[in-house]
Amino acid sequence: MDFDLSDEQRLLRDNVERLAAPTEAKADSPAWSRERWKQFAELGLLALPFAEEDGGLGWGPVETMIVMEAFGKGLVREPYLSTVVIAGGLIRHGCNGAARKELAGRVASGDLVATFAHVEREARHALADVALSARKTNEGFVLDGVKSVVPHGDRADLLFVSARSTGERHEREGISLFCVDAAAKGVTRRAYGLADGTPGAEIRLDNVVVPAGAVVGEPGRALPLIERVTDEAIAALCAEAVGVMNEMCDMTVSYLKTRKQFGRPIGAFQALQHRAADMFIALEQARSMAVYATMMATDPDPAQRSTAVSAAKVTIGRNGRFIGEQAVQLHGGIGMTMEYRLGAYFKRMTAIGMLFGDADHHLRKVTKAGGLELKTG
Amino acid sequence: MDFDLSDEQRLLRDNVERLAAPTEAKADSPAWSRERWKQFAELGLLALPFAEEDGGLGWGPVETMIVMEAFGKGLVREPYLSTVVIAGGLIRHGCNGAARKELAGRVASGDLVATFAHVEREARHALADVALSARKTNEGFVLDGVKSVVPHGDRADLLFVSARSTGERHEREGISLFCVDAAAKGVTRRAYGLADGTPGAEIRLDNVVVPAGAVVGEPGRALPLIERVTDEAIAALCAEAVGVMNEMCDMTVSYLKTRKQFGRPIGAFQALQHRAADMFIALEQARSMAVYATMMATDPDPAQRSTAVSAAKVTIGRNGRFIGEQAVQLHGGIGMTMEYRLGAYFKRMTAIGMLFGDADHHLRKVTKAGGLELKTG
Amino acid sequence: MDLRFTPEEQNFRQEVRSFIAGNLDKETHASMLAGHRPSKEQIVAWQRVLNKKGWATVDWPAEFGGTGWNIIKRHIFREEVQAYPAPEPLAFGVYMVGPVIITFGTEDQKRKFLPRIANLDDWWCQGFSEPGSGSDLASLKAAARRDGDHYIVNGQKTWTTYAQYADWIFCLVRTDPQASKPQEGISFLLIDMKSPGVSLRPIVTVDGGREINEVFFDEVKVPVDNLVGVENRGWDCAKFLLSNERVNTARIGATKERLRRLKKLAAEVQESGRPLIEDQSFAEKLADLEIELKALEITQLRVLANEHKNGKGKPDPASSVLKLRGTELQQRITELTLQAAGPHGLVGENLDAPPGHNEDEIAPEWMRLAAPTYFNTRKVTIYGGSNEIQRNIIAKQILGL
Amino acid sequence: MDLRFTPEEQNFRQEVRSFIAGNLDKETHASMLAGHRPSKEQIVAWQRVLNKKGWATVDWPAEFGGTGWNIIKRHIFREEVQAYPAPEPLAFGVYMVGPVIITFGTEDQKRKFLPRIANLDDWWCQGFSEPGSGSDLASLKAAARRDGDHYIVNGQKTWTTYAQYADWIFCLVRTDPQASKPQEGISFLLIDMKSPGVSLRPIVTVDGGREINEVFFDEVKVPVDNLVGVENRGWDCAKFLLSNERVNTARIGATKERLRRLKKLAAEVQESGRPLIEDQSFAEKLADLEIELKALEITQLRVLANEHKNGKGKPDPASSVLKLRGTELQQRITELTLQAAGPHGLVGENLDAPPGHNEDEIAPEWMRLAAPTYFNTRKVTIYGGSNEIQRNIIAKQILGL
Repeated sequence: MDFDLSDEQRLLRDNVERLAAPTEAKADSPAWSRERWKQFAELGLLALPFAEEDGGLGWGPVETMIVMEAFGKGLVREPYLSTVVIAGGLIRHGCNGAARKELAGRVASGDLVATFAHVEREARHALADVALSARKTNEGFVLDGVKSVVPHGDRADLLFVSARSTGERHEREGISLFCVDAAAKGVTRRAYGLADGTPGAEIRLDNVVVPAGAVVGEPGRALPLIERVTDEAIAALCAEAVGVMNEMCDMTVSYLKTRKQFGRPIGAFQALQHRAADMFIALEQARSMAVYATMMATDPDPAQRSTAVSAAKVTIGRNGRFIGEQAVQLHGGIGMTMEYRLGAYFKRMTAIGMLFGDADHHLRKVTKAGGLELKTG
Repeated sequence: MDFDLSDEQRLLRDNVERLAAPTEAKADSPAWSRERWKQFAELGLLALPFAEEDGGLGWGPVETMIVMEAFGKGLVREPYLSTVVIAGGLIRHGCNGAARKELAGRVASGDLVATFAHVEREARHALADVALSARKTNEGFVLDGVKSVVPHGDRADLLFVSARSTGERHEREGISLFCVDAAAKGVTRRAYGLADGTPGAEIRLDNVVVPAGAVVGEPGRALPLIERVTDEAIAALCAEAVGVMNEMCDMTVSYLKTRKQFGRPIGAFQALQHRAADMFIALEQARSMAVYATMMATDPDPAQRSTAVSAAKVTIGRNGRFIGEQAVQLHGGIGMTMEYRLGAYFKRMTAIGMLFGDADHHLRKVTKAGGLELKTG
Repeated sequence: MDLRFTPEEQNFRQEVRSFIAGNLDKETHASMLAGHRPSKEQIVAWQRVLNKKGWATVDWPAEFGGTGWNIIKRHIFREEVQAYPAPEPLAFGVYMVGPVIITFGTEDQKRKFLPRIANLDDWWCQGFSEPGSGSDLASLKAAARRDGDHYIVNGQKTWTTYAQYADWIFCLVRTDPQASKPQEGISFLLIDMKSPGVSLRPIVTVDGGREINEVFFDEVKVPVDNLVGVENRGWDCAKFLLSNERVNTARIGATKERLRRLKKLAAEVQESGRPLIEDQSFAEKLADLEIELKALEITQLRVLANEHKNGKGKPDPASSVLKLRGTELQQRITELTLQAAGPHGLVGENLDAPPGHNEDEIAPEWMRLAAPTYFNTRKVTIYGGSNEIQRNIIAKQILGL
Repeated sequence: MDLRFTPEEQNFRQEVRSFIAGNLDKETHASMLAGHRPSKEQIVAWQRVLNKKGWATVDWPAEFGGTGWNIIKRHIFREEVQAYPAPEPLAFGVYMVGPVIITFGTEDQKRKFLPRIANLDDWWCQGFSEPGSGSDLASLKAAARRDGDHYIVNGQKTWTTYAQYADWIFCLVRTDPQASKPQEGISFLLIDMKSPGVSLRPIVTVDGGREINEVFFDEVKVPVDNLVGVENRGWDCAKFLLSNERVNTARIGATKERLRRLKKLAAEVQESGRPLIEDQSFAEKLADLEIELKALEITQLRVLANEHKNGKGKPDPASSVLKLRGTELQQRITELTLQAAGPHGLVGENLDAPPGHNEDEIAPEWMRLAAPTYFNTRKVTIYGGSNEIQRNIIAKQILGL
């Protein structure tokens, strides 16, 4: 066991933090730029998780954690999670041979923005609840249905779409995963801003024809792949959350030191000091669980992996809400305004809490799994 | 709607508060005295809920609330709840004619201490979980089994014993209620102090023969009666709890004003002020729910009555625990000692929280009932 | 002591409910049910309906247009309006400046302003907070100097709700900078928003809505007749007003309505084929809220009964309990509503978007409003004296710490 | 960064576990499993077993009998002892006064005391708190005046755990009443409990147990050789000791063991024919605790790793997080255990009752111990610097407020 970063990891962290440093300007503009995306590519960030044989850096979850935490601190809006972590994960674990290498290369170069279109209108957080239909034809499949709340679905070039090729809604078997060109005939998308200002879209597939080669992984058996990548995504999201919480705590502490009421900095009031202490505790506990999720996201046992990641999401969801709400409360009115950057962080934290299932959803998962291992060691 | 006490009620409150005023001595000695019990009788407290035709005062739940709150403040250990509220309730709602009048008279005079022996070893909080057997004979019944955690079961003269005359454990039907002389052949009891220092006992009935006339209410259909009286008991317990919480809050506030650390009273520290404010809020909310339980405990609709009383027990259980724990915490070490009276209140509050089901048990009940009515009015 | 509503009280409740049902504009009702704030026009129209009936200012003394109802009836009336839901009479006029004018104002002020407040001919807004004076209200800097028959006002107010609609603003201004205590040099002034030198800057809140504003005063001339009460004694008016506000911010009727709606929605939303409300953990959270709300409702009745007994104008510090718990429950419901919305709660929307607009196919309106409403409702524990300030009040004024 | 235990670490864990299993007295183990505190005799016997193996003082520097294990191994060792559960080495000696003597003491003191601490030949207790000095430790009044080769000590200490067993007490005493700051006139003295003038008064706690005492000093002669560190600089020793204590009071291994046991009990206890653990709400509370505990475990490893990196003797203020959350979790488990006990949790019992005595038929031992353990565990958020003091430390030393 070893908590130290290697020299390489330290360098990575410093570089990313510099690139992602929060600026006043950024909090106001939720848009992201292809320009900065190219900078990420130049730094190698977009190649980070891919195997060296596929042209990547072959780095692992710890490096992803480092990047995501810095992105959280800087409120980075670029589609890193969607494209590199999630689509990247589907590519790494789902695609074979030449296809994998080709897609990895296009992501790494910054040419390809990809996202995962999975959530459906009625599904809530249940990953197996897939109704979008995949009808088999001689040449391949015809996809028909609607996906919603697709992060960065507005501008993504490539969509990974989950669909039901056999079986009933809710069944674990019968889900297939497809790689679909966003410009394909029959794909329409309706862009809107998500609650935290990041871009999203509803994506409609009207009899979209895809070749047999568009299937990712095993047809009808995509759920384990989806679960695996979702767990990796949650671990990365936990790291982003820690960055967001960290920044909110820092903002709050410095506001407490500068804002004066009743003739002294409000940070001199003990009740507010204790609140700040509770925020700090919540942050440290969240940080520990993000580390835990990072460590467990690649665990070979899917049950252990999922339970651990869910446990982290519980902590992140709760502590993130606590820190966000208290940060707004301690700032008072100013914390409620668009002009001050705290609000954007608070909204991002709220969105993170909802993405891939809220704290209660994951607590239920942990409970159903019989809890966390209490064995020592 | 009217929150004012009548002149008579005010007089009652003043009298009982005087009689039950907490003294340093009392907190140390959990025992109760027949002497004080006689004083209660003289003041009419033991005749309070019985009908005038039965020699009682014909007073209602509001008067019981007044008495119980004062008893809570004074940490009264006499068996008022067991004898007057619970046994009294079984007598009032379960016994007929001459038997009712006779028992009411004996309770009112202070000659008879009675209690309800209901809980069994495996039953936890489920009222219908009765296994103690009542075997029908030509002359009456033979009772066989064990009741445990019987409050004041050590010295009670008369026992109301629930037993199963037909059906299986857990079934609502088949439960009968018996009036059993504690001195009857085959009754043995083992006295012990409950966790809060009040007396309790395990009571064993080995083939205890009772006449047919010992049945209270309808044979095999005693559960609704038991539920009704239990709800009345919970309402009374809620009032006692308010008295206990009130006293803990008062003790804590005055400790905060007198205890000095860092050169000033610890009540000058804002974090502790806010804690005390939260205790006050918890107390006021609990007081409101005790009033609500009092109002609803005699509601003719059993479902509404039970749900409302359970809701009150949830609040009492949670807020009582919060106030008790914080009172100990704010007192520091001294709050942990037997020498200081806070500890006895804290323990009583803990016991109240457990009696008749804890907060979670009652929250589950409210939830299963579909919640509280949200209709206005 | 009898805690049941009397048959007369129950009849009265029915009467109020029927009146609202028969007179409230359907569109207003539908829009509020969906979770939208009523628009200016909707608020004005409804208050005029109420005023015509004599119900716009039920808490005022009968001589000024109050109904003379006792405390219980007034409670029932307010609860019914909130729970229907219908717009409430504009608080800044009816609950804030109106009672201040009645209690501290001159006969002229009463004649001039009260009927127009009741009929919402004048839209009022509140000029208390300043950028440097939030919780520490008495440190305010906006100043008025006497110049003949006028005060000349300079300074800035902030967090002014609906200033963009307002005809008048009531302000705390410093009239004696030399006063020995900061509370002592403050006066309570009524200022016409059309006066030269008054300007606004909107503040957009995190939910994307435009509710609040900064208000600037640059050499604004205010007739001395617009002083309420005694010069330099405006703090008395402020304390009186703030204590009223605490009772109002509990909004128990409105919370009941939101909770009832949430319960209904949670029965409709499904996860893996099972309604959300059948999840024990979620159902227990709802039951918990209902219990807390019941406790607060009775606490409110107790506070009101107490105020009634102790006579008017004597603010009960226990009203801080109502403000604290009431606002916490409001927030809690928005959190659970957001949770109920699930992933589609991410389909955020501007709270000021017109109701029922065409995003409906992406997600139902209530889901789209869940996140912005959650964001917006963070304000309730901040304004009207933050909940930290309320805890100070309880500790100091009730517990004597 | 690699957060997995290495195979070597896992082997080490096995080695520790096997050693405990093979050497711990069965009766001691059974009694602790049931929820009893180990007796004096059990603690002494086990620490001597550990000492023989060289494991009584694993955190001490190797030259004084430490094992030289790295931070991870020491963590594993402590966790295994707590989780088995086995008695821990007596904290007052091994974790408190021992490290103080090692860091601040003379060669003579080290030679004289350390081996006897390791072997528990001397039972130590702690003389810090006084009736008037709890959170405000520096206001202590017990005084020592110099008289030739001796100090003469007068005053009173309180909350002294197990003073009734103690051979020695380490005390903070005031040696310079004229010092400009209260912290500056304090010294750290070692006092033989058999010295004339030392007397005890037991304090019975709410759980009915006798753990703590008042200790009185009446003209007690203490050789100046028993001063640790510099006269009037005892505060340095105290700060050093308190910071160590914060890390120790987290007791994560022990909490794991209690939680694992509670889970087992909740699977056995039934209500209406259904095991308690199948109640979603109770099961979620357990899962919640497990998650909190996991987070704290990793936080503890991070704090330890950090201390390791920054060098010893530099207390990490983040240890306050461990104390705070660790003690809160300990309390939470006793609450849930009491809840699991149900009505039979009312069958209270004195915590010091002998294990397995004959009340078994009334209710199982764990149910009888549930209430007194809940009562007793209230102490953990009070002692070792109350949790309010820990929040002050975080706010001031970490956040700079």
